[in-house]
Amino acid sequence: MREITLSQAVNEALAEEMRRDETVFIIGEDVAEAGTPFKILSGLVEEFGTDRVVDTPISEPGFMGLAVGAAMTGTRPVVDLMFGDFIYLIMDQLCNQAAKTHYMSGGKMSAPLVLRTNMGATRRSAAQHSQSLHALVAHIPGLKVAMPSSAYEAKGLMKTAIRDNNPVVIFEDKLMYNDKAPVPDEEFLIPFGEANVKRAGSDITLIGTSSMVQVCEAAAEILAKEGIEAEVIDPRTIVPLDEETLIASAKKTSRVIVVDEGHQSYGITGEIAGRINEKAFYHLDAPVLRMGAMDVPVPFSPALEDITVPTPEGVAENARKLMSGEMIHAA
Amino acid sequence: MREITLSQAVNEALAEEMRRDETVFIIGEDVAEAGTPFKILSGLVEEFGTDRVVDTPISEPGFMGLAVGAAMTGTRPVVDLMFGDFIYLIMDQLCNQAAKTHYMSGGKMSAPLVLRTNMGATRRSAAQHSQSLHALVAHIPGLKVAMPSSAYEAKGLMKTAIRDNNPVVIFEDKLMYNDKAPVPDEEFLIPFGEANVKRAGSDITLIGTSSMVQVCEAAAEILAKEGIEAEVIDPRTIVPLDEETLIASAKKTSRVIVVDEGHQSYGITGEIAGRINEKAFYHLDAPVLRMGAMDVPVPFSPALEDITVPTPEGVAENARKLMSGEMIHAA
Amino acid sequence: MVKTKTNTEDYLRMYRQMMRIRSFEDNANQLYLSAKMPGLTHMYSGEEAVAVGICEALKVTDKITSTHRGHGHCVAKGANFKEMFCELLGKEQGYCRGKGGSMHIADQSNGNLGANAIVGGSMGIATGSAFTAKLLGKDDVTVCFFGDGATAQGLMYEVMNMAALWNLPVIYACENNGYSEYTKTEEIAAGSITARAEAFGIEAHQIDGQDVLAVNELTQKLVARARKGEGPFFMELMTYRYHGHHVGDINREYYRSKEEEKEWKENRDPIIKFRSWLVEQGIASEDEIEAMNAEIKKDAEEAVAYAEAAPYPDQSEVDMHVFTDVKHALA
Amino acid sequence: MVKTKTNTEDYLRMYRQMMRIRSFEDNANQLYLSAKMPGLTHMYSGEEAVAVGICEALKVTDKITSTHRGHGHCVAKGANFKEMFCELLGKEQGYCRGKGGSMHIADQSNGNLGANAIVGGSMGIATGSAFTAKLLGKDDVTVCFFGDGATAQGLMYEVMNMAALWNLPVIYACENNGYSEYTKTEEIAAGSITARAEAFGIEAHQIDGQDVLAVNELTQKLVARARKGEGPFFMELMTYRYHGHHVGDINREYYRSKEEEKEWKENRDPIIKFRSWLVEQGIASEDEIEAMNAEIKKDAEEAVAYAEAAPYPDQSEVDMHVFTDVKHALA
Ligand SMILES: Cc1ncc(C[n+]2csc(CCOP(=O)(O)OP(=O)(O)O)c2C)c(N)n1
Ligand SMILES: Cc1ncc(C[n+]2csc(CCOP(=O)(O)OP(=O)(O)O)c2C)c(N)n1
Ligand SMILES: [Mg+2]
Ligand SMILES: [Mg+2]
Repeated sequence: MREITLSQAVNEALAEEMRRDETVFIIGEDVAEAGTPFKILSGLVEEFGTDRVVDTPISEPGFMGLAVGAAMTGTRPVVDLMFGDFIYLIMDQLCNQAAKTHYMSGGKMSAPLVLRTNMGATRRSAAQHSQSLHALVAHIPGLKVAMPSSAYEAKGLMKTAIRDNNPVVIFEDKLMYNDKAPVPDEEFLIPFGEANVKRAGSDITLIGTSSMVQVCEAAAEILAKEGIEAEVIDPRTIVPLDEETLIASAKKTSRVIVVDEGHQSYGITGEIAGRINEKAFYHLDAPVLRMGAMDVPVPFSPALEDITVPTPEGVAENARKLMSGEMIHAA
Repeated sequence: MREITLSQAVNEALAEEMRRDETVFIIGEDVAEAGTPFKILSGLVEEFGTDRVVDTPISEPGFMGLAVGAAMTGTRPVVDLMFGDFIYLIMDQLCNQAAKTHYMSGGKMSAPLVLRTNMGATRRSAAQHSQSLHALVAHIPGLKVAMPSSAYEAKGLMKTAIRDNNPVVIFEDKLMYNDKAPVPDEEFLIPFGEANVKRAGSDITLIGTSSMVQVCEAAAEILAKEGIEAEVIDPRTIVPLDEETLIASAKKTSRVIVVDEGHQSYGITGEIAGRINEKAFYHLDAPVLRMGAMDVPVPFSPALEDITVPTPEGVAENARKLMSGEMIHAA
Repeated sequence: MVKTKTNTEDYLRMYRQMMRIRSFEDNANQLYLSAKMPGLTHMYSGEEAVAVGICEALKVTDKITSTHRGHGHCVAKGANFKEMFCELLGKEQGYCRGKGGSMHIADQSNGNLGANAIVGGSMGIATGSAFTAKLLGKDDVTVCFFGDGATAQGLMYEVMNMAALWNLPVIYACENNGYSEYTKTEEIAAGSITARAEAFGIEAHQIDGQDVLAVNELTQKLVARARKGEGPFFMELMTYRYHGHHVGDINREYYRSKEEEKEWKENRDPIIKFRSWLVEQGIASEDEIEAMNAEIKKDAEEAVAYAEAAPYPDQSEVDMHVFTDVKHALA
Repeated sequence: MVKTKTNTEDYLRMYRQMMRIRSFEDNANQLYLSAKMPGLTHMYSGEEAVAVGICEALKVTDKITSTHRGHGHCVAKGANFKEMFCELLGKEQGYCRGKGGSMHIADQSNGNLGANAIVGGSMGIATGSAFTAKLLGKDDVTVCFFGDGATAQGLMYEVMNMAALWNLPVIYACENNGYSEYTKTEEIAAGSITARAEAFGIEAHQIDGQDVLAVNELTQKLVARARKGEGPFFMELMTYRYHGHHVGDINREYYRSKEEEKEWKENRDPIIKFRSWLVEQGIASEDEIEAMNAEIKKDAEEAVAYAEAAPYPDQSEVDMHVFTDVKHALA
């Protein structure tokens, strides 16, 4: 199968959906001629014109609000939020308006829009351009949240998101934009709420989101050399969450680590671990371990930044401890 | 001891701290003559004048940002955010600016401010005036988060918050403003990070935040009649979190329910349950159960709203199940 | 006053619609005072000429966005009493199945995209609705209603900028009733409201909001021009609210005088003024008007009775409409 | 040009400061091109007369807030090369101990409250700093630097309104360099920028930002008036950035022409212009100027060498400075 980058995958997904449905449009800063600072959208304005690839002023709350109104009245906006860190600016329009439109209207109105944004540290972009803030939106009823882990997922989830009649937030890891993966030539969609078992294993379950899937796979490689067979699972969407697959794996392996790049405290690992603990408790040989990013703002200095996020070695080390029955964290 | 309402407690705390430190000021909508729509601040403008009790235009991001700058330059703002639901509007100033100032400056600057806001449903205020959004800010490193459960805590935590050199967010339950509790005449402070064991018990631990402490206490009453002795714990601050007390209790009782009024999914119960599961796992007879508000926008209709939040009966019922060894949720 | 419609029917409909709003509000207020209405509500009485003058210049497919003070807009855009009262009481037959309530009432069948409990919260939505019209080549115009207080929300400037850059068919209608909550407009708005719009290159008009014909005439002109792509426009409509900020705001002498209220009610009432004009012009006799009033009153009372007797939504609805594609989100 | 300071020293310091900025940026750019600098940075070259003209009218205790393009402001407000380069390289001796980096560089000892990576993010902070001065009765003035692109952020209008209502001693300094990222200002800013400030009753001036004396003269006047409580003020300074949006933005013909760049660099360079004036006026000879330039160049190169050799912060610093009162947040 041909290999394309995650950027190209997103670009293809958007182009295909824009061809299929002329109510789809893209809105955000420097999305047209510039094709975004990450050059993800290159070529789209040439094909679809500036009516459908719309450069905005630097008004995140404004264009997010505009997208909500546009979605409510018959179009399908794809909002481009240049950095995930700017999500704080649009929370009201996203969470008070878009997320609640369908419910507050008793099912009569809806806001079918996609918010495309990113996440991920270790790019030396410092505290306001490096955050992974998916936990904030996953908490709000009415929003779906997708976290693609490769070009393949980036394409399939984006196409599904655009066709979904609800507001969907997609977090792309900005460090993976140039990473290649096999992506079919033919059209495909990835349904929401279906986790992907990336690697089968019987000793321990490693659940990773976004780029942490790769971290888990690398950890699994390390562990395999030591005779530990790790199962690696990518939930792909955290809302809806495919509890069933996660719990089945937990019951099978009886040991679980959840790895995510958001801050650990009050982040998404708590929910995933919580559900597994609740529903697979009597099958577990050890507590579900959680590994998130450190609870510190992302430091600029390379000497500090790299140690704030989970690594394959760190995951492998914790896996070993769990396997050896060590009571990690136990006082 | 005299009893005063939670409103009065907040009012007293502010008045005392404003007398003690003239750099303390209050800023928000209709805080002066009107004393807020909840009439919490009545009398303060008369004592401290409009320079220190500052009515603003309806510009939440603006006055939150102003408070950050004021705090950075030598004052101690207490920001009044009329409804907790408006926190979405100020997330950038709170989370990108205030929370990160100290860290990004390598410890050279700080933003000692208090954000006073509220939470709580069942007031028929519908989806945009009823949310309990403390999970969003608890996730952001650099912010402390307090959740008073009575007039006593409201006073003691507020005074501590004002003296703290970090940004602190306080969520008051708007349904408790008129609830009375004993509050000493003498000055007192409640340190952050110290949970309060409201009721001792040996059979099961009920951890509740804000008004859910009362719900847990009421559940404990019901259970006591049935011979089940519940321990009720109020963490008082969720950042910092007094893990030690919670874990010690979990080890003692071996059964835990965490009750909170935020939406359950990706809310704070996941973190609290996660830490207990990790650190008391081998002492637990059952998984830590989590009870949050339903994962739905808050409906207006009284027929629907009341069933979205945890109740004493619901907590007692789950406690009974845990006690009887029923494998709740277990597939 | 200027004759803008030669059609008697049009004049009578304007009168009728103003009277229907007044009547609706009298009943809503009564429901509150007799503790039959859950929560609070904000009365539109006194401002009828604004909503009616504007909405009578619109087609059914034209859109409006409304505010927390939204009953007037809803009636003026064509809504029925029964569904409205049902909504205010949280009943299943309400426009939003009781899930929205007064602050979220919407009637998408008549182009009312909904009230909004976030001050200024619908400015993006209105602008987005106009964006849809432009993108899809429809000639629909959107009117964005908001209060003087909402001019303090930064969102307004963000969306006005985009609307101006892209010539969107949107009319920003600022209902300047002199107050936001308990604060006079001059205390929270520096400079000039119309100049703010003009600074973005938007044609702005200040107009007497108590004169339904003047409002209607201006709106007709602006709507016609907006349909041709000459938008956006801005209107500042000088008006007054007769009741408190909300129904519970009874003692208001501390922020405005009884004399001021009396002056507006007695000498500037939009309904009284228009009624005398109708009689003077021989368009309707006093008897005809009284008959109309009586009929409206009866309609309103019947609708109230209907709504009081109507059933609440079934509790199973609580997790419906969270997502469009999931019947019960929590099942 | 108008003579605004009769003091030779002042003129020479202005020249020196402009030259220091240019020299700093040349070295920073070089560090990037030779892959020695982590992440990206935004060059201030071309805009020196703005920062210097303004900051030379300020006292040390006056405050400024800066932007993502902040090196110029930092130097102009009095910072040292060594601590600045150390910060850019993430070293422990940096102004922020390497935690902030280029986009968060701050120097509170000289009143620089910091660069900001959120466009417009510091407008609230600047206004709050001015609020502090007023509340505490200090005569400090705060200057808020921001770009033309930042005028699209709603926050600006919110804080200008409050500053105008309360006569705060703040000067909003809009550096209009014709572009925000890859977009021309006229494509993202409708109407007139100065008119927007005027609409809030704020005195606004548009001025040639390449003329350091003109900038300095105007600023001196406005600062003096602001100290007396006659603020706020607004300045739109017409300027140009010589480099790309950031150091990596090399091929920029698609959004601006080489001719345009050449015209500004050759005919409107603030340093060349001021240098000839100094020579013409007999304030400095060519030789003296060359000597000054050489000295500055040497300083900068030494500082770079120093910073390159300087140590990174110890990894144990990673969880320091999250909170003021906790040495290690994760210990
Ligand atoms: C963002 C936000 N801030 C504050 C409030 C509380 N609030 C509700 S109505 C109101 C006053 C609004 O004034 P105005 O816009 O003039 O409308 P009016 O009530 O006069 O019709 C305020 C402050 C809110 N609902 N939303
Ligand atoms: C809120 C926010 N939106 C977008 C960005 C990305 N961004 C960084 S600089 C910039 C352009 C800023 O333009 P302007 O304010 O004119 O400043 P200039 O770069 O021209 O100095 C943009 C869009 C950001 N950092 N913050
Ligand atoms: Mg008003
Ligand atoms: Mg610019």
